[in-house]
Amino acid sequence: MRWSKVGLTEEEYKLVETILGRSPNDLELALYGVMWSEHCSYKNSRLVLRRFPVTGPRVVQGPGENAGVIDIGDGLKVVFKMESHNHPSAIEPFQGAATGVGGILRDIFTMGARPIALLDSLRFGSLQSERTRHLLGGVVGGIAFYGNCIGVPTVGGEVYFEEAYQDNPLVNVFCLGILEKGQIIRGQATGIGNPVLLVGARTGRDGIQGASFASEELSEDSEERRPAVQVGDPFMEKLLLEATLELKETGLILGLQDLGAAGLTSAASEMAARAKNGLELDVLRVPRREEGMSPYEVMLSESQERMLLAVEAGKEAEAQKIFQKWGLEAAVIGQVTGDGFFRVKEGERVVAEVPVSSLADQAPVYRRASREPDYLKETRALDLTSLPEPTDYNDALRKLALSLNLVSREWIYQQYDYMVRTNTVLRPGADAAVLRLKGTKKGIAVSTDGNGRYVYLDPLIGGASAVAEAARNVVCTGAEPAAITNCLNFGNPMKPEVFWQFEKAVDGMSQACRALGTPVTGGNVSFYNETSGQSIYPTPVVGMVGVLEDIDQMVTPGFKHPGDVIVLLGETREELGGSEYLKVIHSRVAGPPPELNLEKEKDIQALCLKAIRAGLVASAHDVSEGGLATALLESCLAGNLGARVSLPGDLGGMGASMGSGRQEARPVEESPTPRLQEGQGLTSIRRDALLFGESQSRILLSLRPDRLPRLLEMARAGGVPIYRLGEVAEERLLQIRLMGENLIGLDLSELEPVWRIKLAVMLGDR
Amino acid sequence: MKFGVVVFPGSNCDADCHYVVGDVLGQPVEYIWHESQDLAGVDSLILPGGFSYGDYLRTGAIARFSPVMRAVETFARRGGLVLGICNGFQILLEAGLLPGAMRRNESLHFQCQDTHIRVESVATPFSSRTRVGQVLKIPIAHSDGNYYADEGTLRELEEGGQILFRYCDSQGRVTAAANPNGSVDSIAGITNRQGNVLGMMPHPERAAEAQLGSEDGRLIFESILAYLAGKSV
Amino acid sequence: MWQARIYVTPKKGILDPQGSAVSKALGSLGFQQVSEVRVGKYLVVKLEAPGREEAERAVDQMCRRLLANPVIEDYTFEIAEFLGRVNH
Amino acid sequence: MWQARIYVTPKKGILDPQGSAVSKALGSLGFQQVSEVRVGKYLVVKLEAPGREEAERAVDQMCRRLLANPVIEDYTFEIAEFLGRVNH
Ligand SMILES: Nc1ncnc2c1ncn2[C@@H]1O[C@H](COP(=O)(O)OP(=O)(O)O)[C@@H](O)[C@H]1O
Ligand SMILES: [Mg+2]
Repeated sequence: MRWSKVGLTEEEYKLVETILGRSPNDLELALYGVMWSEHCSYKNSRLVLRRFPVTGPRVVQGPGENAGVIDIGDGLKVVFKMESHNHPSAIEPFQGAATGVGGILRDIFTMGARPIALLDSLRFGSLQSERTRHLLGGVVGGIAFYGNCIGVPTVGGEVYFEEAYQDNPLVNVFCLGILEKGQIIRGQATGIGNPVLLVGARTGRDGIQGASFASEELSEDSEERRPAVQVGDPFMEKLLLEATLELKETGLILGLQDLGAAGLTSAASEMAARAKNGLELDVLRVPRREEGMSPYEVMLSESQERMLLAVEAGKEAEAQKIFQKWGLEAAVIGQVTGDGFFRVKEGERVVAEVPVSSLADQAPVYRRASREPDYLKETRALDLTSLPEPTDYNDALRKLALSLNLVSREWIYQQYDYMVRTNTVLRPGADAAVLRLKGTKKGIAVSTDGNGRYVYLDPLIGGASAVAEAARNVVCTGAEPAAITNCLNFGNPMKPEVFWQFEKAVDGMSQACRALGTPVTGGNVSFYNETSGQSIYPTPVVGMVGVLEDIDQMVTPGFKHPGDVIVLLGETREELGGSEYLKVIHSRVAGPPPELNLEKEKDIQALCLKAIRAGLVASAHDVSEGGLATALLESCLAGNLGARVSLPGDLGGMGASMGSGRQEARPVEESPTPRLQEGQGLTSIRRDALLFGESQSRILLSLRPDRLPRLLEMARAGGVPIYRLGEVAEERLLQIRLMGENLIGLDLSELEPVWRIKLAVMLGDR
Repeated sequence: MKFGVVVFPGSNCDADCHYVVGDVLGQPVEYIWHESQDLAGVDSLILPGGFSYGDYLRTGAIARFSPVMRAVETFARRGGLVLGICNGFQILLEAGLLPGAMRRNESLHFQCQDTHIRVESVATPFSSRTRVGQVLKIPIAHSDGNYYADEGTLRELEEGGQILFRYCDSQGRVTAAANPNGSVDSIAGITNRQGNVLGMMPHPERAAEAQLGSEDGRLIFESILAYLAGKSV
Repeated sequence: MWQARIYVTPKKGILDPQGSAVSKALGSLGFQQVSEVRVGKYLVVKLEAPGREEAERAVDQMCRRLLANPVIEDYTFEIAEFLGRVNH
Repeated sequence: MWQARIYVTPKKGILDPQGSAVSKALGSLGFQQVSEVRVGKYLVVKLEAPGREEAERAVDQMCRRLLANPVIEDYTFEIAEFLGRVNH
């Protein structure tokens, strides 16, 4: 069928005929094919995405432009966005990931902002497989290649290894830029008669039909039909970046749009549609890399490092001069028209002519069928009583700490230049990365988070937890969460079970965003992440941006001084569902993920921020995968110190309700163990749940003993449970006693080097 | 005492060097475009890190033919101070202003990490503010920092006191484990025979403020300042 | 002992930023007569094999599995009996 | 039109980190018969020249000035008349 070749359905084809009042020619049909593809039109997700809160006092630009923008005061705007490059990376990990970085960078600087940070959120299958090692090495190498060369630091990210991603890795890249003065630039082709210029790399036959490629499942024959792989040229992009920012200063730019999926077709029609104008271009004026390219190939090429620019008539030479200075080609390829048509010419011959709005705005939208998946009945039925507790807790913690999801990511981030531009004041390895903003007291904290396993086990809670954890990570540095971007990585939306996961996850994220006051300013949806019918874990990834009003107040996760008191904010419940412990020690992926009470989450974050701002806190670290014991271990490792912790059975060592300064003088074992205010004691919690459970809304702090009374007071006022766990020790030993019994005594100087180089060893580098 | 920071297409530490000189040290500084041949009024030049011309073919290979490099050569021959950092060092090697060449890191990976380097000589304009044997904590970020020179050249470097920095551990011990990239003799930085041209792989501009984790790199810039001040009186 | 000389080149139609950069650089060095440059890899591999055919098969395998990236690169190779240092 | 095939290799006796890494990787992939690997560059340059000798001279110049670094690399090249796309 004609329509199926370009990925449309029969009804969609009929709709095109109705719009045109005739049958489309082959090129026109191809234009609709790409523009109405899932990747460009969001036809299956658009309705659900409307549930996100998108406004807030800081929001300058919400979803719909190349990137979102928030105002952080002092005349500064922060521009940020996240995007996936999953399918290209599965085929060619190095170039796939590299061009993913290139794409997200262009999204930021086409808004007129200077990119200052990248983060990468990655998911792979088991590292036991040679293919996964090849994918990981390639993806990390590609990100390093591109980001390092262009000189934007990669300051953080995350990586998980789960079988569910075996054949379909996820490569999501987040970029943040800063706009110091002037206005943001929008992707608009304004002003009838104004010229439109194509700038940057020459057009070749790269990635033709990449957009429709991203809109289907990978299968055996995707290898066959795969488009010519795009190769990134970060040097070219660096020139584009500098030239763009220089040109911006002249005020000549009316509109700017980067060329991504569906290349010139998408960029040109979207620019025209946003300005409600028409646009006409001549493919013969497009500088080419190869001979004999057809209009179809020129219009659909996805050659990288290109941008489309609209300037005022008569100013094109001035713009071209700046590009020339940077060694770049900028060709006038068409102009803005007033007739509302998207017209493609080959010389004098019109080869396609369709209404702009029909391409960019009138793609059909669908509300797909939605049904709760059957597997949930099984996974929910986790019976903890059937799980034996570890006989050796020391051994269990060691195993957990050395599991692939918890070992140091140093092998990855050392390949990234995370310091260039000299703004990175909190480097990779912490809960969030922090960048200073030179010339101000401010800082920006950024974190990406998304636990696919939680979402798989309960998409509503999992989605909300991704937002909550990202916010908590940012709060642990002393920053106030401001807004998020996201990447929604799911399977085939035509499957009701997948669509259900998608809807629920978005609902959960939306609820959390509302509760925490962090609107969504943009994002990206990646469907069809499946191989041979097997879907990945539904994986929404959140990119959180937080603002530190005073960078000198920044706090890091490592313990600082022997003798400091260690306290835990938040409640620990008997929750082992979806935990790393369950997976690593018991080989189970089951149970409901930890509950999330957004009110409590909010209170805890507010308290942590308040305490940091009051200068009380020496270290802050959120408790996430691996639970309390792992969080303690991580704060020890980060601070090159040890800890002596003594837990009473119900963790009630020092409820906020009692909170008087006198308590800290007493050994914890002897202190009274009152119930929490709410009266929900934890007396019967299993020991493994206590140490390794992943109850949400918990933060581990350390502080000078004399500051504890003030913290307790704040906690009581804020209604936040707080527990004294023990103290920081000079000796690099993590000791955890439970009701007088020694459960854990881990020699950190022995563990640390193993933990640090585990990934390198797995990859054959050591 | 004016500094010039050369900007090649693809330089990406130019702004960082400019910031340290101009904002941290409060000295006059200007950018010098790679097509310029005019270094009038400049007392000290910095060739910053980055990926000039994408580092395609070999690091620094294409940049060294930039018009500005002719001016840099003349400037150096007349005794002007030239500091090449990372890619700047690679360019100086390619241009023949310093002896030797760079190979890929032994790990074959880009490596971004803190390193310690030991000061081997204080008798240069770049190190007068340090002590022999002093250990400086300064980060590296490169994939081609594996310095090579043949034995004859090494001997000359050694005898001429041209080896300024060696990678070491935090205690100042020069060991294989403390050598991050495989450089011969753990070399992290060398000068020319006259001592007025320094190339180093670690980035002193990334270690010039306490907020960034180390201020040791500042000593290099302050040494330059002291030298220039001494010269101008 | 056999010696394989392996040539790995960017596939036709695939962007070769290195090649363009070198081509431009040669142009500005005065070599205006240069019209195109492609940059690839050249590997020399020494290996033991009972005969030429086995050596060829092994080298082909190496190229497929490690030395070339089949998605964006082509490779060819030549094999010769290595007599350089006979008593190796 | 001439086509030069240029081989740039690490000088003998100079440690070649890429070669050693590839050699190790081949070993761990099961190619134990490999005893040595050297990794260099392979460039294909198309150029105009009135005759073979001029082409050779030009390519030799290019290698000396830009394509190889004499401190660590050697080069060789071959030149052939390029007939691929005659009416280019
Ligand atoms: N793919 C990656 N790229 C860069 N940094 C990473 C990557 N994965 C993890 N990191 C860094 O390692 C640290 C630990 O990551 P993670 O365990 O995911 O932290 P958390 O659980 O606090 O979110 C973080 O600082 C993170 O930025
Ligand atoms: Mg965290």
